[in-house]
Amino acid sequence: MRPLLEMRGITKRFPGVVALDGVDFELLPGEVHVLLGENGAGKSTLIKILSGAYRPDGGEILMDGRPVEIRSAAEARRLGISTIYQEFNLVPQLTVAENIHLGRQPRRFGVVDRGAMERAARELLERLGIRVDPRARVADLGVARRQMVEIAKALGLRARVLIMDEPTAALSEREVRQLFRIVRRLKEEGVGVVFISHHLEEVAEIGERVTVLRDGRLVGRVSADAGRDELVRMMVGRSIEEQFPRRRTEPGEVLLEVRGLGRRGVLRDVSLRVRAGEIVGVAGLVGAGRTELARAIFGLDPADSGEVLVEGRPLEAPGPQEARRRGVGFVTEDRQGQGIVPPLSVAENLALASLERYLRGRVLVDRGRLLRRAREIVQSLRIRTPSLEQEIRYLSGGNQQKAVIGRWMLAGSRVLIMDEPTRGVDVGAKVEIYELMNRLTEEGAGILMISSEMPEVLGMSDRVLVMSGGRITGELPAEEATQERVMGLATAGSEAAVG
Amino acid sequence: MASLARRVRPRELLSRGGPLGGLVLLCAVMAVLSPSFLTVTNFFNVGTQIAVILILALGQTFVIVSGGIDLSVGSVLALAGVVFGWATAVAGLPLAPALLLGLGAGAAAGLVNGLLITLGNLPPFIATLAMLSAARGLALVISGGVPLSPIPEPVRHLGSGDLFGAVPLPVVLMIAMWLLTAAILRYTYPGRCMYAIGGNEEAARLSGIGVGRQKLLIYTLSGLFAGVAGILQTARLASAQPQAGFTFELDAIAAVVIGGASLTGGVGTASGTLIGALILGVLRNGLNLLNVSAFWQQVVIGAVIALAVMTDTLRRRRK
Amino acid sequence: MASLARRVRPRELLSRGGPLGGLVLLCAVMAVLSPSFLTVTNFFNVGTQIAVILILALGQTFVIVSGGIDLSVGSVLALAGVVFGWATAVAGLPLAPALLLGLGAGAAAGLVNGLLITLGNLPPFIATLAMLSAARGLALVISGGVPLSPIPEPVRHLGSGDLFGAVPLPVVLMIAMWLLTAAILRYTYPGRCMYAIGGNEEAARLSGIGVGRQKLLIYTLSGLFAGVAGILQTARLASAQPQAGFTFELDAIAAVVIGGASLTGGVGTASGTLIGALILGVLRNGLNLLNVSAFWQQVVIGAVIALAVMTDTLRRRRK
Amino acid sequence: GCGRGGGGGEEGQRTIGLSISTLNNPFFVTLRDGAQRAAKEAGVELIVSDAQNDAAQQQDDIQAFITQQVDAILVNPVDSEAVVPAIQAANDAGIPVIALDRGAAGGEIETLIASDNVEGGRMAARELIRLVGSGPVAQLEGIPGTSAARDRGKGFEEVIEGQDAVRLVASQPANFDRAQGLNVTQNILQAHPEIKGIFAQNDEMALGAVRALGERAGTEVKIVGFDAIEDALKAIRDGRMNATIAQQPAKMGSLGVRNAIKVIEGESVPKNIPVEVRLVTKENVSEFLGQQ
Ligand SMILES: Nc1ncnc2c1ncn2[C@@H]1O[C@H](COP(=O)(O)OP(=O)(O)OP(=O)(O)O)[C@@H](O)[C@H]1O
Ligand SMILES: Nc1ncnc2c1ncn2[C@@H]1O[C@H](COP(=O)(O)OP(=O)(O)OP(=O)(O)O)[C@@H](O)[C@H]1O
Ligand SMILES: [Mg+2]
Ligand SMILES: [Mg+2]
Repeated sequence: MRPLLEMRGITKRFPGVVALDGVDFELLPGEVHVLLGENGAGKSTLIKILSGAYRPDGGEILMDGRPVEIRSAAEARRLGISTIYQEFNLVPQLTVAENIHLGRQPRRFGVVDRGAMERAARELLERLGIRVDPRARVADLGVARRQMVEIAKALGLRARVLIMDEPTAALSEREVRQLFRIVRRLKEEGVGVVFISHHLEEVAEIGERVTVLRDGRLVGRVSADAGRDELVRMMVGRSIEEQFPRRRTEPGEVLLEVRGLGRRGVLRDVSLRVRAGEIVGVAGLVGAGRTELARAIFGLDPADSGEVLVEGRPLEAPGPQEARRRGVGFVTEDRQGQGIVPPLSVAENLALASLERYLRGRVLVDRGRLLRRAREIVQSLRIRTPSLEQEIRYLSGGNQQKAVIGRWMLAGSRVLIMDEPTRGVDVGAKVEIYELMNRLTEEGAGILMISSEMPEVLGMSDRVLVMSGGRITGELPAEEATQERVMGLATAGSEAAVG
Repeated sequence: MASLARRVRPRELLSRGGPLGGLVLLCAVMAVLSPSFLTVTNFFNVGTQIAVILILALGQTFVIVSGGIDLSVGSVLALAGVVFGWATAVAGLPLAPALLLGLGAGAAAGLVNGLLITLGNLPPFIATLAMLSAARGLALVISGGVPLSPIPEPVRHLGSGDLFGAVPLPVVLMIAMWLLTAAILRYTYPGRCMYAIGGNEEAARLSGIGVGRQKLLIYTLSGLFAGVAGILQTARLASAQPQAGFTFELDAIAAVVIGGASLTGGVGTASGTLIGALILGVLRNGLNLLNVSAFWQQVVIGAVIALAVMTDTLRRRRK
Repeated sequence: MASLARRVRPRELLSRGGPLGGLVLLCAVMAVLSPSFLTVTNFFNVGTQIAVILILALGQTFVIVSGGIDLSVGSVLALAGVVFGWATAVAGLPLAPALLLGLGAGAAAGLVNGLLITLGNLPPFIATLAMLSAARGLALVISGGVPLSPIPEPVRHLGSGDLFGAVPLPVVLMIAMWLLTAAILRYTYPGRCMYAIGGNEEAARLSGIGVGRQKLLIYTLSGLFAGVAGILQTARLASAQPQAGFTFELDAIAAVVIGGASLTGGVGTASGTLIGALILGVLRNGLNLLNVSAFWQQVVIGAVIALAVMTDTLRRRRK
Repeated sequence: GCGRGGGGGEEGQRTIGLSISTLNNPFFVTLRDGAQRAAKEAGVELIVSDAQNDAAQQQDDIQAFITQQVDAILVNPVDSEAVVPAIQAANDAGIPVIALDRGAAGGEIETLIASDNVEGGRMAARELIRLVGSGPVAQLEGIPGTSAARDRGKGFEEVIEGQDAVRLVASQPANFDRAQGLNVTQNILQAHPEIKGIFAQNDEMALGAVRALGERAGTEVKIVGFDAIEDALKAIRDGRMNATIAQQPAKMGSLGVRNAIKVIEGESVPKNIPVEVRLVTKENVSEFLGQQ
């Protein structure tokens, strides 16, 4: 079969980094070709060259055997290449329908036909089984729903080549199933799919072949059923023995206690405790209210009822400042919007929550001490960055995530609320983050971990809380938590709440 | 589509379309304080007085919605007026080509702004600041620093005539431009692109929108609107003045922002801009009616602008 | 820390710190065209001439780095000057309390801006636009619309005296304020918060930074700097004028933006602002030396601003 | 430099610097033209700079003259007091300074060539009273805080307050701008439709008032302006305005240059050279028309 698409000797340099170094890639019609690699390996860069976002410094691209130049996103579209980007490319102020049709709104006599646009969007969303109102503003949607809109936007194009850069990172089990059903249907229609994911179990399930990148170079190409261990070895250059290396510690005193927290329309009577040395997982479907819970605990959204206690004392003036001072940290799920400060350096981003801890006198920041600590964190988290002074926006997604976690370590938080802590993080780094969580709990910290990744919840939690419709519908000790029981609790009554 | 329009409009006016609450409050206070305020003639007075600023502000709305800023509108107004005045009063051209030249000068200045921003890669603030200076200079050079007249009767009529013996023509023109702006923003492809570019330029680009071309169009439109405002100003004053529109850019931007648009882009409506211009216009009109002393006027204007917009923000927050 | 500072500074100056290339080019051209340009006295002339604008622009840098804008600086300059002038010339207070009152008026105006933005929830553009009008009005009211004098000799000396018989005092003050600004931005907690808030306000808030309190501080600082500029302007003119600083806000913002700061926040340096102010100052000085006609000056200023910034953008892109 | 390049060859050519407050106003353009004409006749070089109504800019302009070592400086101050340090600097450099139109509060000035704005305001008031007879009138003020606005307003109000037939019922700022003159007049008429006359502190605003009044301008409502700019003179000729105060800016400019040459050549000049203020009405308007 002739490849639908070929890339030969692609090279791309950024200031201080060679992101891609002579990489070859090919895609057959009807194939799902998985791109694997650690954070910063160059996967997104490669596909951005395909989608017209970047111009390569060297190499060539062929479609149907003919060389093509992809100078802009519009050109990529004309060639039938459609992309789901890793970092969302939606316009928050516009509606879902308009985002889906962005740049190709249906027009009648030069006038945008909103009716037709909304009908088409509604049809598309229904066909994909996505429950989002086409007239909702994207700004009002949570991360998961945005991801689904992004998917709908790409699928609306009827492309020959579909690129998916970590489409499952923000989705929970059910949405992933739904997405895979769609991908299989596209495959049958002869669409070639480039699929990027850090979830290795998805590789064999959906993919045909796997291309592995490391440090911008091609490591090799294998069949998708090569097995997890083999793939990991190719990606990280060593084998990773244990995927979820949770080391239990004896729980100590209660660090975080939530009593009857309620917030109209989103949370109902939520109570929980996190002890020192404990990881408490929070599972649930998209829209279960987990993020809302985290925000309410951290004092970002005012609660209507209930209270939050840290080390036995209630938070007096709920809000991030008080929470931080009391040793509570919050790693948000929306890394771009609420996590990183794009124009600032890695060091500055790491220091963001601890500036007050590194003061000389009352106002001078002791940059020396701060930078030494920041360097330690960068090393211990293995954040890949050319220097501490690199602007964080140029780091790969996974490395940005590590920096955001590192921020709270630098701030010395004892209670960490982590909302999707390993979203978009590669296998190697994931294990490093898990090790980090182990280390933190061993040092007496308590972690509240919200995750849509079932294996992660089951593998890393000491206790699992399951949420549905803004309530905690059940609590399972680690030994009793199985996928079936968690899913059972997660779907209990969720229909009513999400509707 | 009709049903959609019905659904969207009142909501837009009330919540996104700007501080209607502030305007209503302001009008109520004025009506109580001055018996002359709530009359038909005064209503049209205010309309005539804001016409020029509103037309500038409507052009500015395109720019601000798309995440940019156009500081040059006041100067471009003067340039367009002077080019028109020169063409008709000095070069003796007939009306139509003179008008075309004037409007063309406005659009050309806007196009240059757009080129500086897209090809020259300048921030809009810098590009249009440069044009603010250059267009004013050109207006002075072309006019020799003096007002140009006579202005042909049809144009003078535009400044002082009325429709059905009641509605002043500047008000008619202003309403036409407002409807045009609303239609462009809401229903056309370039209009929707403005929101997309202002909301997330990268996303717009990656969605295949020709961002550069759209920006050229956006700034050209703003220049063209400034040209229309320049002709109208010339018509009202019956002479083309090189110093016309001095510091009008601030009023125009203020009208857009008071009307609820955000300088970070992606938000803003034609109705909001209208309300913003009305707040400024009613305020100045009212202060004149009340004969507030020159010094205190400025204090009051400042306080009322803050209050008018705050009313709205608070109202919206309470909801 | 020392090693870091050494590593950062030249890069900052060259690539982030603004269009140094444009400035160098501009100076080179001027030096060739006018023999009077490259002299020590002219160098200090330019310095004296930009001192007021630069001090305003430095205060503005805090605001712009934090993602805001302060339109009121020109009016606050006048207010501070007039309050000082009133205190010394009318109320007959001794120098120190009069100075404190003047600077205090500037800081208070800035604080009100901050309160309108944080508590009043107004966009910075609106809040400071309101202050632009109100502070000017207050300056007129306090002064009764007339320039206030005499200004005490020590202050007049600040405007016209020099250090070691060579360096004009306005230049000394300006350099001191520049160093202070650089230190605040680079080494202090509030300074680092400005970058964080401007870069991503939400992330800053979630990291436990008291965004509201910092904003109050930021606008108060800008007001205070405007106060210093007001005293200096009064010193230079030997009278406190209610009309002082009219439209200076545009120059101040322009200096910051020409210096490489972004109006979307998170980017900007004190050195960049200095370079921006120098470009504007050298340009005006040079045009005077060359005796370019008043009308054409504005055209040339526009063209050179665009070119100066473009030089830098192109150079950076090529790298 | 190129400004002096031409003069550099001819040894001994005089150079005079003229710092004008603003060229955004035809009045000062006329003043400059008068000065340029006189300079040409006398064969001296005249360097003009425009301070754009900015007192600080004017200091810079004068500083530039000093750097260029001109032989004399003509200054039309943006503000009387603000200009003092610059004049002192010129004094220090030994360059004689002559003030035009507006005086300086300090420093050494060879002579002040100016018309009296307060007297002009009084003259305008007397004419408006004569025209209106009795009834309410309004005033359009210039930019608050400027000396022209202050002095003209002072003279006008002084005379109006000294009698009972004509009352000043509204006085509002229109910032010396024609468009604002138009808007503010409309608004004043709204509140006081019975207005019989308007005094505008400059002709630009007066012409705005003319536009606002339409047919009623000059007939039902009398309009008195200030400055006697070309457009105002035409309006008076056509009966749409009734009077203005002529300041003879061209004369001011030429007197400035002539006296500067006298000073350079060591002749003495009087401390004050008054340029008479003249009332322009329909009767004598032809004298002024085209003269500029
Ligand atoms: N615009 C840019 N400027 C500078 N460096 C960049 C830029 N974009 C990416 N890089 C760098 O290029 C390398 C490859 O990044 P890329 O985003 O392709 O990684 P990735 O494989 O997609 O990682 P992840 O799994 O974390 O998404 C990284 O070192 C990254 O820091
Ligand atoms: N910004 C918002 N405005 C309005 N409603 C919201 C917003 N964010 C979330 N919601 C709604 O609140 C409910 C809870 O959403 P939340 O994001 O907390 O769910 P979650 O369990 O964290 O799911 P996810 O996996 O998406 O993070 C959902 O019904 C969601 O639609
Ligand atoms: Mg990636
Ligand atoms: Mg969530």
